[in-house]
Amino acid sequence: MESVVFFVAALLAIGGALGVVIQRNPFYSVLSLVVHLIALAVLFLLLSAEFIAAAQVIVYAGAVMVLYVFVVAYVGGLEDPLIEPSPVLRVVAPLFAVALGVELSFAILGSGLKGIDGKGAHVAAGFGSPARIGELFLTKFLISFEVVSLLLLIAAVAAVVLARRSKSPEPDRRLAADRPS
Amino acid sequence: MMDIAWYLVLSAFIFCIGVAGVLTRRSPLVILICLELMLNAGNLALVAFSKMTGNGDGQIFALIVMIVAAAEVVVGLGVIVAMFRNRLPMDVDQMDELHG
Amino acid sequence: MLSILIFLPLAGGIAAALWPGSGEHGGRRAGYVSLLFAMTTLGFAIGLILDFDAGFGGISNVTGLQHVTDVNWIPQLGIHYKIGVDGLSLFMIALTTLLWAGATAWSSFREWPKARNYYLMLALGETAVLGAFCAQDLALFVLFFDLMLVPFYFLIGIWGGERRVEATTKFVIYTLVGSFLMLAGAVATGILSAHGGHVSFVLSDLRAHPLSKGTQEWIFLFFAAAFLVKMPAFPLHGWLPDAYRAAPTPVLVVLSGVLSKVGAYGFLRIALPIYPDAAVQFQELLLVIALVSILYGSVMAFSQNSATLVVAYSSIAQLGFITLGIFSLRPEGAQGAILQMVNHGLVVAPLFFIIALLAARAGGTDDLRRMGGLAFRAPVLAALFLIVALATLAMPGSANFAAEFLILNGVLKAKIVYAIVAGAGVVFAAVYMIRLFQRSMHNPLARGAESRDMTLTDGVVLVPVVLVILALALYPQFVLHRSQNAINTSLPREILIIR
Amino acid sequence: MTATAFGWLVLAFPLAGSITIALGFRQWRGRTAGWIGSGAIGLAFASSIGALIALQSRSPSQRALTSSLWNYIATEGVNVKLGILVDPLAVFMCLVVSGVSFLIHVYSVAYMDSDRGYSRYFSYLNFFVFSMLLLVLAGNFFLLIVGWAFVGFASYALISFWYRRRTAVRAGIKAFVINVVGDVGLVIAAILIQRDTGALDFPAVFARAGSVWHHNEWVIVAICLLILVGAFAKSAQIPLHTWLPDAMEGPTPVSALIHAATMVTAGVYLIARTHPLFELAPTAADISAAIGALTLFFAGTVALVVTDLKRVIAYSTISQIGYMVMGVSIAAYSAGMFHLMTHAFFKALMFMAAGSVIAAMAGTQDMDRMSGMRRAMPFTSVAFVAAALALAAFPGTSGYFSKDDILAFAAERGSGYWILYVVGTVGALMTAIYAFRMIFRVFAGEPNEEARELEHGHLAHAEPVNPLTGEPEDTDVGFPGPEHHIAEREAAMRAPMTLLAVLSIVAGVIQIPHVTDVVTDFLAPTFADSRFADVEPSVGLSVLTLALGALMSLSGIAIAYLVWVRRPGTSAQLVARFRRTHDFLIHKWYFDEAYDLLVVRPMTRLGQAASRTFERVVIDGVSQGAAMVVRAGNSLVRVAQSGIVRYYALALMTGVTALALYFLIAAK
Repeated sequence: MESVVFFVAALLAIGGALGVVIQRNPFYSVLSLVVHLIALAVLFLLLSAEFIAAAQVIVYAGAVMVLYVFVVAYVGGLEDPLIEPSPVLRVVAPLFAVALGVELSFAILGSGLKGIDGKGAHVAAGFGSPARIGELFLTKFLISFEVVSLLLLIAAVAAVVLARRSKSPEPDRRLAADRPS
Repeated sequence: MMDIAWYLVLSAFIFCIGVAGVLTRRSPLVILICLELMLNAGNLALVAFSKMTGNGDGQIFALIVMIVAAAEVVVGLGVIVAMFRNRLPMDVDQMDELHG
Repeated sequence: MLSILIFLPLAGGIAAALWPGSGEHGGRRAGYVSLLFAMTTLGFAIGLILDFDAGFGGISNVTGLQHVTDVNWIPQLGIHYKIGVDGLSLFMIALTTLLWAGATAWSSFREWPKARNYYLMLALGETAVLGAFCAQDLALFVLFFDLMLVPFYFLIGIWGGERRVEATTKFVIYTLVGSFLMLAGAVATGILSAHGGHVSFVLSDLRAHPLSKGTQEWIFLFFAAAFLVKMPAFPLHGWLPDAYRAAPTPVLVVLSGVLSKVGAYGFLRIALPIYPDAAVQFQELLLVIALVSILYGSVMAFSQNSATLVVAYSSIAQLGFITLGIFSLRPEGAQGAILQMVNHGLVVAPLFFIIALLAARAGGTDDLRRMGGLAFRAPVLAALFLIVALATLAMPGSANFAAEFLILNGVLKAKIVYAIVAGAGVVFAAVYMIRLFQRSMHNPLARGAESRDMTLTDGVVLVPVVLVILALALYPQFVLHRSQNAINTSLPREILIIR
Repeated sequence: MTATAFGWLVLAFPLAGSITIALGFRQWRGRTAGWIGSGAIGLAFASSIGALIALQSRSPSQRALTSSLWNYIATEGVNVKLGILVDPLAVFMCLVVSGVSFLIHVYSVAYMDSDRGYSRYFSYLNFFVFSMLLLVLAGNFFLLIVGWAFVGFASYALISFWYRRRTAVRAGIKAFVINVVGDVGLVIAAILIQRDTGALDFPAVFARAGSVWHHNEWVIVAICLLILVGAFAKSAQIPLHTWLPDAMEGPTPVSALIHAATMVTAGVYLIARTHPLFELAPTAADISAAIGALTLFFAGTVALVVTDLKRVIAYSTISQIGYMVMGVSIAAYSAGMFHLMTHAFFKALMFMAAGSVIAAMAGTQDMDRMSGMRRAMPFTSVAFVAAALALAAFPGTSGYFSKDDILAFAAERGSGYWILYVVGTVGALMTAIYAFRMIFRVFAGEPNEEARELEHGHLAHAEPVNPLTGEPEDTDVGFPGPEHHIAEREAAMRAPMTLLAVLSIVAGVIQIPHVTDVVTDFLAPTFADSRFADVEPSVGLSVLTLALGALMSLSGIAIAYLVWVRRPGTSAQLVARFRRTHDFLIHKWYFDEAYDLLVVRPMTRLGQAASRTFERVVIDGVSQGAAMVVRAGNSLVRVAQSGIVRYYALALMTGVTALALYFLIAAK
């Protein structure tokens, strides 16, 4: 049963990802991403990370994607020619992507890590629950937690500043007081 | 139940798709979305490892990545809106101020 | 206690940067805030001097360190946050705070673009320098030493004059190379002196476990390179002319008045105590470098037309004297060097201020050919300039002379030939300083130049420094008495007995 | 009060005067500053007399007193106190210095009256007196050097007092630099002394000298030669004399005080003060005596041809100091000091009189333009004649006894010292000739235009032009001032001149050989330790020397009379006949040219060459080399810097992929 769920979710995830890249219309790209994200949330559930799955759906597929949709709507459906004008990129980029994928797969499968061939450690019932995550955040990772909240604050301010209708920048005056030339 | 390795390979694939997207698309918006893909691939790997080791550190890490991604999206979209406001072309290739 | 001293300026800088108010007005206010903190720091330093226990003839407590703070900062690496003052650093701290107060005051009476950042950088510089002077841990010293580069990079690069970018680039390249060498040397010292045991960078620990002679030698050369660049000494002075010309006056004052001393101080604090064998080994080399610096700096100072460069090259010569005193490896030479460090800082600061004033009177150029006859309506300025110029050329009766007397004393006892050649440097100093004074103050009034006296605000900056010069001229023993104990403990006894 | 307390007072008054005048320079109106300065020096003179009385009340062996204020430098191996030494030699110098200074101050009060830098002048002048007194009262080598350098600075400041004259500025820098050369010599000597004896105080050094150094050992000879460098620089002896003639750029009272009466004799004082060292190093003493003789001859010859009035007197000063240096070097200490004193009197007087003449000529110093001032300036001419008589050692005047005292001593030393005797005698003849050459050319003959005007009560008033460069003078800063002051019209100038004229004539009576010998007896305690303390010229030698001196003096005056009064064309004929010699003399033996060629120009060239080549090629090369590497790398990178972000991303991916590949392969 689990493996069925996994394969369906995995296929959806890859499909969604491919959709993001291939769709010419950004709007469709965004929609593909939503599919992809929900598929990933399912995979998270399989990995007993309930809270992350929930966060993935709510934060990502919910809030962030809405943001994307709004921006796409605001900026307009700018169709992007799929035909890459730069021949180098057109040929080399997918090549590298594939090469990297192959390499990574080799690396993963050929690595000496014992754990990856198993189903993972047997975890207690509460593993990945909001309570557990919250406890970790407020004890072991308190500093990271604080730093990240600061980052969010800064990002929020930055977004406001960026999106504000900007005045003309002040001219850069450089005078060296009474320095002789 | 699937082996952890499957998750990891899946994560690698998604990551590569994201890379390909970043490299081939020219719309800043889509590039941003592709970056999301790559970050999510990383998240998947992190959660998989968390499951493998059996402690919650990987999940915390994944959460933080999500927050960072959110921050990045906010700023990135802000930049895009600003570009649009200033009537700049929605094409990263034409934004070459870094040209030395 | 000392930590407050070190970080007070930075606090002031941050306060100045965040102080409310906008535009020119805000910049002014930031300046006054910064000045207030700089003055407080100066007050702290004066308190430090008054509080200092000089001891008697080297029989006070063993290390001579006072106001020690020792926190095991990064235990994994053996790095301590250990700071303290002794006779070596006491007057360096005083000099730093005094000149920084002067430079801040000078700045706060003038308009600066991006004033908040300017004061922040200036204050950061003071913190870094004070940290370097107080540090009693090699890693901490290196940290502060390198931290100095940051504010000065911006200070010259942003608020500099013409050709500031080139100047900054040169400055950074030279100093960075030195810093990297020093970093490598410091790490090697810490690790090698542990002999496989627990690593510690605390200076007293490093002294207790000396390195083998061969190791000392290359590490010593690394450190010497860093210090000589900072001073700068003869072959490593390439950054000096450009940086001095580009730096804004207050920055120039602290750059030449204080930063150059960090190098010399480093020799006394780090190089001699920790690498005594190497110091003896390379004594001759350093003496030659010092001597060539003296002669070369003098000859160059003599032939420059830019007043700034005259003083810049004279600094090379003066720092040469200091090096000479240090590497006489005799207590009187080293004491002379300490006194001369203080003196040089004290004279070079007003000199650069005065040159700025002169340039303002000569139509904005520091070209000596376009100055002349400026003394006429500026008797006070001329008198101050004269006092400072005479002190610079080590007029007997000034503390500078007392210092040179001690330095020559030490050198003559160590290597007689060097002392006699250095005597020529004294004559050259008279030539270029009197030339500087006469070309600007005397002679017929130059075209386009205007003779007017300095303002009250200039006086507020200049007069206290000149008063300190005069006070030290009357009683140099004030410094010598307090530094004697430190010299005796800092200079390894074994070096002194070899001679 | 003790003698040392008076010693400190001697120092305190001029210093206080200088500071008071300097700080209140905006307040002083009219001649206030001048009177403050004069008063300060007068008090210093009174204190000197106090010191003299206090000292004479002690027994002769107890007449060297020390006193110190605080530790100046005290550290490992060095101990310098701020201390003075009051002994007969110091008091003698104090009396001469403060006394003559006082008179010249009073003279200056009137002479400098219309100068714009009046307060500055008196501040400097008081500072000079302070420095000079510090020099003579110093109790150790360090303080001596301090005073030594201070007087050098004061001299510099006063030479370039009219600082907008290029010539004055140049003369000032020259004087200063040569004096610093001397300072450095002295400093190194002091350090060597400190190294060997471990002391710098005079009494301690002299007490240990005999046990530390062997007789005529090279170290002590070197020390003495270094001391001589200092002494010669200050006393304008060959080869460091070139600054003194140029120093005449300063105001005339300055020339009188610093460059005739006091400072330039400091070298003589120094040799006398350090006589225990020189007696340990006879070689150095002999060199010194020989140079003194050479200098007196050289300066005498030049004084015969120079036409600038003040420069003639300047060369005369060099020549007379040559006598003194010779004297103290051959151990004729009291004779040398006595000559120092009488010279101070008559040379100061001569400069004062010359100043009056120059004022009457509206600043012109050239003797070619002077003539027949006798009737226009009766007082000045009398004073000048009195000074010239003493200078020419006219029998009975002060200079007669003092100079012949030195020569007699040289004769008494015998053997090689006879050469000095001969040179000194020839020098005496030349002295008489040039002294009266001035008299005859300036005061005798037909009155010139200025003199005639002055006879009618009009003081000449000319547009001031620098005679050396032809530049118009900047009268803003004083020179030569809108008005001039001559002795005939100023009581403040006449009074000191009268006093000095009397002293010039009669002061010799205190030291008539074998009759009075006051100076010798007074100074005896200081020189009691000398090996030559008992050497005294025999009566026969003294009489012989006095007779020969009188002959030389009278014949010199006669020759001058013949050449410049009886047959006025003679000098021109002589010049034409001996053109070569004249050129040589008028160029002052080409000393200045030699220095310029050997020292100044190479230095300048070296500096310029260094900044052109070395600085640019090597130093900048290093950094520019670094910059070039960076720039080359930069241009390479520029190609890659397309600015297209996706290419960067591609490059990044390439790197990552390659790295991953490498790890895969490396992991086999």
